[in-house]
Amino acid sequence: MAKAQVEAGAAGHGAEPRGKRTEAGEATYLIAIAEALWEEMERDERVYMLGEDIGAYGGAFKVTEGFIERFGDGRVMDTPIAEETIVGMAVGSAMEGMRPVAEFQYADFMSSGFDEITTVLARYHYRSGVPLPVVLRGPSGGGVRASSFHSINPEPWFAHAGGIKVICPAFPSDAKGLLKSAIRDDNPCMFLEHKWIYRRIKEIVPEEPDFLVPIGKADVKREGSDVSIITYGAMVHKALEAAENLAQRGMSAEVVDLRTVYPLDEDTVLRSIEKTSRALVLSESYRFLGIGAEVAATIAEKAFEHLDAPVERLSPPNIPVPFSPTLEDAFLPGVSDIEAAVERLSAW
Amino acid sequence: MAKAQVEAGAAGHGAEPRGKRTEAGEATYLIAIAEALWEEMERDERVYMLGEDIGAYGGAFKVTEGFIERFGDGRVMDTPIAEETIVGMAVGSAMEGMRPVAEFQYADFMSSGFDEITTVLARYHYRSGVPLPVVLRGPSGGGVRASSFHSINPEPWFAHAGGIKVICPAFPSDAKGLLKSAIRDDNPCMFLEHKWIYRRIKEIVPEEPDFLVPIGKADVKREGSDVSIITYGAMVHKALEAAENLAQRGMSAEVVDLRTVYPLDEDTVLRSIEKTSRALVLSESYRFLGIGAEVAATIAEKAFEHLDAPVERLSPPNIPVPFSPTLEDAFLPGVSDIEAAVERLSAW
Amino acid sequence: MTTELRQTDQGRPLPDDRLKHVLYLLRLCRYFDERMEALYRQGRLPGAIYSGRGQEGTHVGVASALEPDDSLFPTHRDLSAQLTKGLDLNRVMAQYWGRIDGYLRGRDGNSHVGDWFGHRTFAVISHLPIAYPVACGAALAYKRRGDKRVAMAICGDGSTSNGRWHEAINTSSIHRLPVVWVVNNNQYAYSTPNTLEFGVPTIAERAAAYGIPGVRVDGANVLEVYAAAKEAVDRARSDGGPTLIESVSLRWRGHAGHDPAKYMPRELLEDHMANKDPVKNFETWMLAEGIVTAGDVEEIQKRVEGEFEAGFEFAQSSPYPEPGDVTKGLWVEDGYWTSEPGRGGGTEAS
Amino acid sequence: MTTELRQTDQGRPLPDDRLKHVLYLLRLCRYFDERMEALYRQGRLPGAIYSGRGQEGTHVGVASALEPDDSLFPTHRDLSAQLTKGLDLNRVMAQYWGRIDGYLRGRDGNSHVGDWFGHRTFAVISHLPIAYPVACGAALAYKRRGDKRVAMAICGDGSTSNGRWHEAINTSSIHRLPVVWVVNNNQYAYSTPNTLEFGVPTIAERAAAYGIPGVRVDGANVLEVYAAAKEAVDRARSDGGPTLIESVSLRWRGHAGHDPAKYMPRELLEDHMANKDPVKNFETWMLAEGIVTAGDVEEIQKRVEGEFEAGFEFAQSSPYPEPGDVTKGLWVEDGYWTSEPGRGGGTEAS
Ligand SMILES: Cc1ncc(C[n+]2csc(CCOP(=O)(O)OP(=O)(O)O)c2C)c(N)n1
Ligand SMILES: Cc1ncc(C[n+]2csc(CCOP(=O)(O)OP(=O)(O)O)c2C)c(N)n1
Ligand SMILES: [Mg+2]
Ligand SMILES: [Mg+2]
Repeated sequence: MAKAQVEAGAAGHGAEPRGKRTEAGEATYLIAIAEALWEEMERDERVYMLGEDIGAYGGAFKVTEGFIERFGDGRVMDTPIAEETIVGMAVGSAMEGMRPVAEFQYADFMSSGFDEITTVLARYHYRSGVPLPVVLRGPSGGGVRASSFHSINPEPWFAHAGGIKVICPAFPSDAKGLLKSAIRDDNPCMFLEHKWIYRRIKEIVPEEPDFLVPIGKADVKREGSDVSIITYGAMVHKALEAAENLAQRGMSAEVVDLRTVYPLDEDTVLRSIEKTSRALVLSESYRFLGIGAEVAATIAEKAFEHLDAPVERLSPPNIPVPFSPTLEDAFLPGVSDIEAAVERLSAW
Repeated sequence: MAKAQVEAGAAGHGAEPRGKRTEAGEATYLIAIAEALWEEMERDERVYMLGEDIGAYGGAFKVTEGFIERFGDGRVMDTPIAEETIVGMAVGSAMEGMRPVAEFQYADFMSSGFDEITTVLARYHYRSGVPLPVVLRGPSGGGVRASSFHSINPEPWFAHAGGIKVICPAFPSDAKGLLKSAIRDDNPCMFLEHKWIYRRIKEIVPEEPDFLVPIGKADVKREGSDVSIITYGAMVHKALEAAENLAQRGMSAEVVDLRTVYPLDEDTVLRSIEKTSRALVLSESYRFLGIGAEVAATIAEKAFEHLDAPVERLSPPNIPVPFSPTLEDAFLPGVSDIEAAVERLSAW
Repeated sequence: MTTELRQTDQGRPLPDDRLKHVLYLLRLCRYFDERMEALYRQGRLPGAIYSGRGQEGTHVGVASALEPDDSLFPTHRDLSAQLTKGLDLNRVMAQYWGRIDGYLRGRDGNSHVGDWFGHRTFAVISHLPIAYPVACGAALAYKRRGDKRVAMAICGDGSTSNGRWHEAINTSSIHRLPVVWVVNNNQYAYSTPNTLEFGVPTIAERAAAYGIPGVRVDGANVLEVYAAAKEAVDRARSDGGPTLIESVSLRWRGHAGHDPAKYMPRELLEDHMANKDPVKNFETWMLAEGIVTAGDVEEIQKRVEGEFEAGFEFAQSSPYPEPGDVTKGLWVEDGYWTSEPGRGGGTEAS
Repeated sequence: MTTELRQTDQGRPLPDDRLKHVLYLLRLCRYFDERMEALYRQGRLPGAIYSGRGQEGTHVGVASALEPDDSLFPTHRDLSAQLTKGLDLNRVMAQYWGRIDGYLRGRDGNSHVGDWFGHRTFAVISHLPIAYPVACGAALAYKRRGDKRVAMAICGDGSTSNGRWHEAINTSSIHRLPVVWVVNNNQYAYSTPNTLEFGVPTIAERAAAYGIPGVRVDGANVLEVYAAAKEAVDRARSDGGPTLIESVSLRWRGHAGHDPAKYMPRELLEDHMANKDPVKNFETWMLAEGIVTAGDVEEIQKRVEGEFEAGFEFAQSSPYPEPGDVTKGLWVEDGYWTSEPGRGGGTEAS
């Protein structure tokens, strides 16, 4: 089980240069991501980055601060506001043997590059055999009062595209190890960083240059016996908090962190259900055809005999993420919603 | 239960002018769609059409043949190859009180207008209260040897957008009544025509100008007692064929045609499961996060106590639709696959 | 297809009372911008701010050329244009604080505001420049119905690199739609300078690629901006088709409240603040022309400050939306937007 | 930034053997196009066909200017350019019939072909012009690595209305990428004429909006096309940045096999077929220059017909893909594309 700590302050927007770990050696999720990028850029000169304002400015969230000074504008490329072309350029350069990592200023703007992502990037290898080692990364998710166009969880759209691995880490170590794996992977990968986590969560993160976390493997972040909470991203932290509260009341919830939402690690999920016989599928993506739909359907299909209660889904309604605190709080699943759902399931 | 007949010949690409019913009064699915458009254009002058080659040419599938002669190029507007702008124009004109019906040459090219569809069209009313009576229509689906870029089932992407009703009719009458409802609806609607059905299926279609089929209501196309097959689009016809074959062998399958995939008619689905206790969810969209995932998850969540077997999903794998007949046949669920699945479920 | 830097029009293109209104708007937008930034820095303003300071000449100038029935499709940077179009400051400020009396009932924040039913402004969407094609559609409706109305869309220099910009202008040119395309060239897209956005000296000259007139104006001169916009609006209204207007200024502040804009050369900024201040320029002219006295200006400033205070109070005392309403109004048939909204209990700050 | 209609270059821009090869290619592409249409009409060819007839001057001309290492990003209409780049007719035809020996192993059909590892051609994707941005990326790789290589992308006139067209050209201009942008202006996009696609007389003049050279050439004259392409390729190769080439011709057939193209004025087509036939034009010139004799031409034609027959036979006798392989090769680690493919049983027609 990973050790994590929730910072008191809000995420804010201030700069925080790469590599600034705490004295104890802890790294935030953001720093862990910057480290992964830095190390892979050092390791393999085919790796380069492109995106809006990632150069001198260091990126909207300052993930790439300091990179252009070290690697130059040939490998840290500021692009125009042209997302279709950012993706297309990544693809074309990958076809010629480079290993692009494209930053989207917000994951929301991945919809502006949707056609190149789903029509070219996701399908090209299946049709023609040309490997496309492309990583698309960007900050996703809500909870930071950024409203509809800066809070999206686009993972269901891209997980349905077929040919792109979709990664949604919740912890700094996982983020670092998975991003390094994604950059080394010969297939297209989408790496969705959760902006609520960026500066809130820190932990001791491995420093070995070959520290990798495998893509497509879930991780049990807390063992439990009564109910399995299957989740990913920021919701992992909500689930862990709920599990802690539930433990005080004598209930034992297991928290499975998917880490990769596509391909899905069915084995780990099913093993957990075999143990607990009860599943709460928790996802920050909209309920209708959100990641939870696939997880719930898979459990229903493959763990039917083990289930002692219906598979329950907890996720936001199918509406744009609203701005006002009262609305966003009502929109997002909260810790108490999770506790209530676990209690309902336990009572079945 | 709807009466339908499968034509012998292939779909082909030849022109077939609007309104050409058979002597017995039967209309193909394509003719039924053309009738709906024509009648609504006649009824309400705010209704207009825009799209590529829909004017003098009559559209790639000849759905709008004859329209420009009757309604003029002010109401039948040929656009440049600019899908983002087709959608944007539809939105802007709807904001000013018009009722646009935009044709995509193939539903595949909806991904080229994805951002305007999901970011503007799907969210604008929730945020601002401005009604957007926009219909986006286009030919979807495979089985006609048209390969990856002319065979897509994009409904999961758009059903996950939240603010767009997504309609996938299987029969001429449903197509006509649902398209008329969509044009009269004050919300954005996506109307996905299945190109395999266009000229293959015909039936007697009502001629009353106010013949409407409600959006969001499923329809039981064949009653049965052993297993429910929940499906939509071209797969309805495969399911009916399978059900017929199964009946010969003494098995009774119920076929539920969703007709609208979002919002989902949970009541009709759940009623069917209550009756049969066994669910086969059949969908032409990719398995992973395809429409089947949502249907299966819903059944697992809300009909748990009624289930005597796991909810089984049958759908194509998450790969681009391949061209070669051997591959496309292996890709698409076939009648025998459906029969085998029903038999598996019955044996549980 | 003229592309020229217009000289300041020394005549009086508008009646004096309208000129005074322009001065009021410039002062209002400037004051609003400064005060909101101060509140943001004090941690008293939630969400984001996108300063339009230094670009008021562009925003007030172009929007002043529109009639009430004309529509405006702005971006995050263009709140001053929306205020010019007539939006109520109280409701705008209620939006910033996420309150139910905001134009979008708390569903969106900051300058992502709009008032379609009232002042015909499109509720801003972040994705750039996603409202350009939508403006085409409004213009199409006017043209088809023979309405003598015009749509105007604004976006920034950086947004011109995006495909939608090209598609919308191209389509408007083919169908000679009554639309005015404005580019607020404030020389930066976030941290990205013009040279990394396009490979030509000016944006206005790109109008030639669409067979429409293109004009480049000095955003520091609100009258020059207004004159160009008026000509374009008149042309569109009389079925003369679209126009592209590039108005050049500088973004005086960072991209958003959190950005110190260290990438911007100090001298450039200082030059603009000293010599290209659209508010000061216009005020000086108004005083020189004797249209206003120093006393009038003071009065205007007082009015502006009063309105800001009132707006602030209004926003603070407006309740939050009812949490239970969060799912309402996705569909028209929910009736949420045609009924009184639920007002969710107490306020935070007042 | 020249935009001019080039005169036929009466000199010999290529050695005779290469000129003969050009004639062979023109004849091959023409014959292929005619025979495939005939097979389609007889119901003997599955899927779709997109005729490039009448545009061989454009396709053979531009692709002849590329070196083997240069990359080509074509569309559905540009098979002749891919054949010029060197694709094997046998494997192309196996693709049309959905067989395992097609370049894409039966996974795609018709002209949606490509041979990246061999002849550096991008496997065509329908969405227009989706390969333009991808060509930017290949060119970026060349530039970053200092490779003296060039990327060339082709699309049609109608595709220039799309946002991707603008984005890609704009980006290539900013970064002076070694890329050549070709527009095959065959005067129609499906049924849509130029006048409904853009509001300017020529596409080449739009190059000015990107600060790059634009040139308009006569697609009926393969040498003129070649000369313009060669100049552009050389410029790109020597770090001179991108060029836009508009090559004007006419689409002689319908958009695809099913389209009788009734919307096209008869006289326009007749004029082009009589006077602007790029194959006939070049052949006449070759005969007049004495580079080939009538006998040589006959021999070329024989060779072409023989190759077509052989391709047809090859395609018919190539097996279908193994149905069980349908899910393989989505991921690189499947190893499907680096191993021998399963060959699924008997053939249909032979
Ligand atoms: C499609 C898209 N990509 C990225 C962004 C993120 N973004 C917000 S504002 C901005 C810069 C915009 O520059 P410009 O168009 O010049 O407008 P300005 O902010 O200078 O007024 C960027 C990149 C966006 N809003 N939309
Ligand atoms: C984004 C997109 N929209 C629509 C289509 C459907 N479509 C295929 S070819 C074509 C016409 C293309 O015209 P043009 O670019 O002139 O090329 P041509 O076929 O004349 O060579 C259209 C609209 C498409 N392929 N891609
Ligand atoms: Mg700017
Ligand atoms: Mg064309």
